[in-house]
Amino acid sequence: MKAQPDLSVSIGALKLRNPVLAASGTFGYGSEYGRFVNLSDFGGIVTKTLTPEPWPGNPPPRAAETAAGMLNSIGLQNVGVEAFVRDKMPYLRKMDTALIVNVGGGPVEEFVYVTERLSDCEGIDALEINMSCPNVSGGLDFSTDPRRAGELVSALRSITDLPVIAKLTPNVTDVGEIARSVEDAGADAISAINTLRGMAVDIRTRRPVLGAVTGGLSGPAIKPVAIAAVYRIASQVDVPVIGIGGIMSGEDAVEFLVAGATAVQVGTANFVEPRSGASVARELAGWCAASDIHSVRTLIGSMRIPSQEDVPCHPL
Amino acid sequence: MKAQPDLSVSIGALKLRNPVLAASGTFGYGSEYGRFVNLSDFGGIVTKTLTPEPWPGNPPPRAAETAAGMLNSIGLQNVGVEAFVRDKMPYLRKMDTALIVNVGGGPVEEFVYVTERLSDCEGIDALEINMSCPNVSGGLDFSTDPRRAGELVSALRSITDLPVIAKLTPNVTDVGEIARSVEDAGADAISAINTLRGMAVDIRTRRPVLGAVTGGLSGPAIKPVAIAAVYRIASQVDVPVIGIGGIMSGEDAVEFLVAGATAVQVGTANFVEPRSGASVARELAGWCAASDIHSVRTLIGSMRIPSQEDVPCHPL
Amino acid sequence: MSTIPICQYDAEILSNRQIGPGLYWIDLLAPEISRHAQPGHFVHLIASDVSKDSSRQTWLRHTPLLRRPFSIAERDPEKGVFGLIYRIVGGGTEILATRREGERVDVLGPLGRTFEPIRAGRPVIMVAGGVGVAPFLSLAQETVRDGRSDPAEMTVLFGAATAGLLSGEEKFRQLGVDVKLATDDGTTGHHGLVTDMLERELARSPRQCAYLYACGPTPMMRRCQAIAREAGIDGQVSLEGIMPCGVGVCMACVVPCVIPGDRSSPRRYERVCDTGPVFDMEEVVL
Amino acid sequence: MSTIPICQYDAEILSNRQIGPGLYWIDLLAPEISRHAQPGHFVHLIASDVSKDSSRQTWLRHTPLLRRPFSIAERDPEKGVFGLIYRIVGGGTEILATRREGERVDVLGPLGRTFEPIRAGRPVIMVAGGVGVAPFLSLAQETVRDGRSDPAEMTVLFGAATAGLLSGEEKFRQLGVDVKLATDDGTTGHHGLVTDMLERELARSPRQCAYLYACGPTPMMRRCQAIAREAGIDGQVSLEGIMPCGVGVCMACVVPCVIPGDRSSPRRYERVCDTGPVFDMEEVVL
Ligand SMILES: Cc1cc2nc3c(=O)[nH]c(=O)nc-3n(C[C@H](O)[C@H](O)[C@H](O)COP(=O)(O)OP(=O)(O)OC[C@H]3O[C@@H](n4cnc5c(N)ncnc54)[C@H](O)[C@@H]3O)c2cc1C
Ligand SMILES: Cc1cc2nc3c(=O)[nH]c(=O)nc-3n(C[C@H](O)[C@H](O)[C@H](O)COP(=O)(O)OP(=O)(O)OC[C@H]3O[C@@H](n4cnc5c(N)ncnc54)[C@H](O)[C@@H]3O)c2cc1C
Ligand SMILES: Cc1cc2nc3c(=O)[nH]c(=O)nc-3n(C[C@H](O)[C@H](O)[C@H](O)COP(=O)(O)O)c2cc1C
Ligand SMILES: Cc1cc2nc3c(=O)[nH]c(=O)nc-3n(C[C@H](O)[C@H](O)[C@H](O)COP(=O)(O)O)c2cc1C
Ligand code: FES
Ligand code: FES
Repeated sequence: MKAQPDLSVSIGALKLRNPVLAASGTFGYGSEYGRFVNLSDFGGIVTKTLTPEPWPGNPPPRAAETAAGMLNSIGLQNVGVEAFVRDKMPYLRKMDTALIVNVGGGPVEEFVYVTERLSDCEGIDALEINMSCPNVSGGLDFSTDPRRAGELVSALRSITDLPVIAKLTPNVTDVGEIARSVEDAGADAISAINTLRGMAVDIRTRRPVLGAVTGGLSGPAIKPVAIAAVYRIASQVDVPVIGIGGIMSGEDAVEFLVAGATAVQVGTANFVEPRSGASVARELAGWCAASDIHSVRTLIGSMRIPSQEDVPCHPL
Repeated sequence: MKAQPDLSVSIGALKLRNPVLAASGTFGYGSEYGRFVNLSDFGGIVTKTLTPEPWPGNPPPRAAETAAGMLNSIGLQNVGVEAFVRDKMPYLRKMDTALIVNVGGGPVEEFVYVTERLSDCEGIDALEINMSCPNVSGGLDFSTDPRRAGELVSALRSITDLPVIAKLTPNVTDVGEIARSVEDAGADAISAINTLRGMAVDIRTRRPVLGAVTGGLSGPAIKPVAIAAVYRIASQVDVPVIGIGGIMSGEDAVEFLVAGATAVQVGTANFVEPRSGASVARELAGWCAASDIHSVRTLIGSMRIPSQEDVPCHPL
Repeated sequence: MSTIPICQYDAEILSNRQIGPGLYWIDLLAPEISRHAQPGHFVHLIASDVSKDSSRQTWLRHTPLLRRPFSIAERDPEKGVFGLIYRIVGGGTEILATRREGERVDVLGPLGRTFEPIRAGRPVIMVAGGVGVAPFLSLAQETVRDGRSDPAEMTVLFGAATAGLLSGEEKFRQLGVDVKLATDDGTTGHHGLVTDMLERELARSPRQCAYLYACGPTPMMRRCQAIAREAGIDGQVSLEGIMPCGVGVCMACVVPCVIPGDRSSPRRYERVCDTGPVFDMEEVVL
Repeated sequence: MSTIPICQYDAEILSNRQIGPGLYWIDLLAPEISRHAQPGHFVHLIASDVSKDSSRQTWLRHTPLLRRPFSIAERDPEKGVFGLIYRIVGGGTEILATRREGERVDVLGPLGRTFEPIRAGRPVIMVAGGVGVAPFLSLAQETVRDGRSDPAEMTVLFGAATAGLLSGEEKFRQLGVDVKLATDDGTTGHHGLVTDMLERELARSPRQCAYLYACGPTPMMRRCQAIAREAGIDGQVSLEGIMPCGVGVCMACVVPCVIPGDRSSPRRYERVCDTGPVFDMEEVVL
């Protein structure tokens, strides 16, 4: 029998049992799926974006199914950082897996407020900064403008000892530029991607399907876009990249690792298969074993580009 | 029996029998599908992007299937404008449908060269400018920088009497900004979207699946992104918008029209169903008839956003 | 959040048959779900065949992508079986209708908040529109089975577009529950809206209804709210909502709610899958 | 571009059966395609059920999205039938294998450039790897049917991973064509590569081969090129390529080509679907 492959990876100071995390907004505050899913199957869990105050979110409908994907316009409905610390942390603290808390807000001060409140709080392993939620006005600005993205990360970097992970949007001309800027500002890692800007129209009523008109596209449909973004970011920065977008299987996870990711997050797939974390990690282990790979770390960024043939192709 | 709905639309001076066009690069030079598809079922046909000289394109593999979509990295392999005029135009001229010729190139001078050569050529109804091919180096620049996009369109607008349609990429922070700029520069219409930047990795060989590493994503997977882009562009400009991205059915076409498109192009669907032009137009007519719509023109931009309830939702 | 355990089952299809135009009944073997389910619970299932011994890519097995929610219409805890009634409206339900006996369906449940039980001496009316009848089949069956109330104290008002869509009706009669039918096209029963029937019913014998349940299209439920308010009757509605997760994590399925009785109180968005699908009639803004 | 008309058929499945491990044979009723097909032609088909009388959204019927190319392995122009041999490698072929007799498959064809015909007095060897045998079943069948050449002047060298994958072999024997087998695992025939067998064959009786055909995995065909070049024999290879359109419009399926005999001539990209799939052996750079 082959030895179990070593699945552990590090995101800076943060050690993960395996590289499969649950993505923010798709796993609530852990306890919901915790009722019937073994959370320790995950390398870690990223909780729903928190704002300083409870936030009502967008008008419904907030979701629509699309070809191999879904649109959502939740608009960051969340309990607010106080209720989170009071009501959700006791459960999350007992959970046997890494806890990454996702931080959001409108102006920089709100991010700062949430970050400060969480930095005091025992049991949190890292913060992920949602600079890219397309569903709140202004939310996009931070990760579409390299300067502002850098400013936000600097502001947070200086007030917490926790690892700071910047989560980027794909809805930009060059995600590599934003990545360089947040790395320079001190981000310990980069998560990519958040959802793609998308929309659907109900042709019967001639109304937008989503109450908020536009929303974010996720699921298998966006995987090729996510892989391209991860590859681009990994080519531009030295900090670890966490790949997100359309992952449903262990092979999908391998694809992200080979393209340059150090870990991955599973989002929409949780809705389809609440045990996706477990199955992706298990399939990843199985694939490594079958491919004689002793540590997933050897996969990271291992893509080889074949040299183009010496004789280029001439015009017809 | 109900009267046949009126499917005709105008893109500026260009009158179309119906709003369903074949998208550039997915319908060759007309003659290939013309062997067994009735071209007059289409409102018009957009031919493969032409460059001044024959162009060899990218190394294979050039395509890969993805969830509800495909990646391609053709890299504009084409016969060049001379051979096009000599060998392809005689066939195209006899075709009973509108002919839109797609123009490409590297530097502005190449676009100018192709445009001048085509402006002399009888039988062409409009030019579509591919400012957005993600598969040739530099190709993206024209439609990611509003200033350069405007310059290119101005240069071409001044040397031809044909309607000039600017085809935009979705791989930008704000496609609305580019749209405004090409409208100001004199574009008669705007086509959107070209493919999304994407990539896939063969995990067995750890090589990129495409010879060119990255490629463009098309098909039903990208429809929500395309609808959002069309809606955004239509809100920013007055010229007609031609919607493209993932259209497979008459209902998809209606969705684009309601979101603000005056016409649509069918791309990847041609590969799946070579008679997509006919079937989309037929289904569009059927849908209009069933919905008591006498002219498709009444659909254009007819989306209504319901007013948000007076009492906004308060925090929990 | 209910304390009933959520199970995920690879449930065997015991039967899957057409019972009306575009209308189907499916029986699934899932002992734990069937043991715990209460009237009002729903399940979240994968319509397509997702068996793992397949060389199809994971995403390809999962087309369409999301689970589909259906109310439990009947259960037999002894046999470990529960039944659903479903109408073909799109791709998911059409694929479900092609699934055969012996195949397996991935099903998650029981989910959601359940109905206020029916109690003896408190007569109720259940207003059902179309497949909205499903949870009332459960409610009537369980109530009679437990002997909690006399079948004579339950009235079902069941409306649909046409007679063929009133399937399920006979099950109430078997339980001794009175059913009054309404169809939009007049093919059977009252020719018109089921809510008109409700108004007539309340006008005729107001004492016959101490509590009102409603499940069906939104306009129907909105009308039921108004009628109940006017008549001063309490009640519950069972709502639908687009449900990516079905278990309260994604926040997609929300409905605006107010403090019951205070319609001008600040609204908050509540999850249909978790706080609902059953809500107090006066709590939700439809 | 061939002048044979391209047809699109909603072809009835006459039979679809397993003939080896993960290996299937399907017979399709499509009179016009079967009438016009020549050895080397392929068809482009939709694996999933796309019947229009369905409420599934168009994109959902088309999952996976693209057509799948398969070489015609046999045809009966009288009955209007042609047969394909296919191996399950992913989602498309797996779905095809679930399709049943009487159902319909949307098929486009015949497509591509065909083989140089076999002529009497010019003995040939066909080197087949795995399902690469398909076009040679056609080639041998048509040649014998037309009486263009003596079966004794044809030799098939047929290699696969294991004996079970050599299905089709018996059809050559029925035609009187000599087949020599090779398996990677030695379960039958020569234990090793089919190209080693080719070398041995040419060394033993060089006059027995005036023309060489090859179809199979790229390394096999590359080796055949080298062997033919060394032996000074002309020939053809039938290639694969990722084929979105299959009819020459998308430019995806290209292979680099040189002027035959001049390997240092400038390369150009030729479409496998349209200029090929059959190429002169010395024309393509593999
Ligand atoms: C709590 C609950 C209980 C339900 N019980 C029943 C039942 O007992 N019988 C029955 O026939 N139907 C029931 N429905 C509705 C049923 O879920 C939808 O008809 C079904 O999901 C449609 O799927 P589709 O793929 O056929 O349609 P499509 O229109 O192709 O579905 C597209 C997407 O929209 C969602 N969707 C479409 N219609 C509805 C709807 N009415 N409610 C919620 N989501 C929808 C689908 O789940 C899917 O994500 C219930 C819905 C909810 C929320
Ligand atoms: C001209 C031609 C003739 C062929 N004849 C046969 C035959 O007679 N019998 C047979 O079993 N196979 C044949 N093939 C290969 C066959 O087309 C693929 O095995 C099949 O498309 C795989 O589809 P899938 O969905 O099962 O696999 P997946 O791997 O899921 O397919 C994903 C995508 O890659 C493409 N693809 C995967 N493998 C190949 C391949 N080897 N060649 C081309 N495209 C591929 C698919 O078409 C699809 O677009 C032929 C290919 C070509 C080009
Ligand atoms: C319903 C839903 C809610 C989400 N909410 C958040 C959120 O609150 N914060 C955040 O950073 N990302 C959020 N996301 C984005 C996901 O974390 C993830 O980046 C995206 O969905 C792509 O991954 P996937 O394709 O695996 O779903 C949400 C996604 C979905 C589908
Ligand atoms: C194989 C392929 C080749 C393409 N070539 C071109 C091209 O030469 N010029 C161009 O402007 N767009 C080209 N496109 C983009 C399409 O015209 C269209 O914008 C895009 O595919 C989105 O539409 P779809 O989802 O309907 O395919 C190509 C697309 C594909 C799939
Ligand atoms: S469906 Fe996800 S919260 Fe209700
Ligand atoms: S498959 Fe499109 S050109 Fe060959």
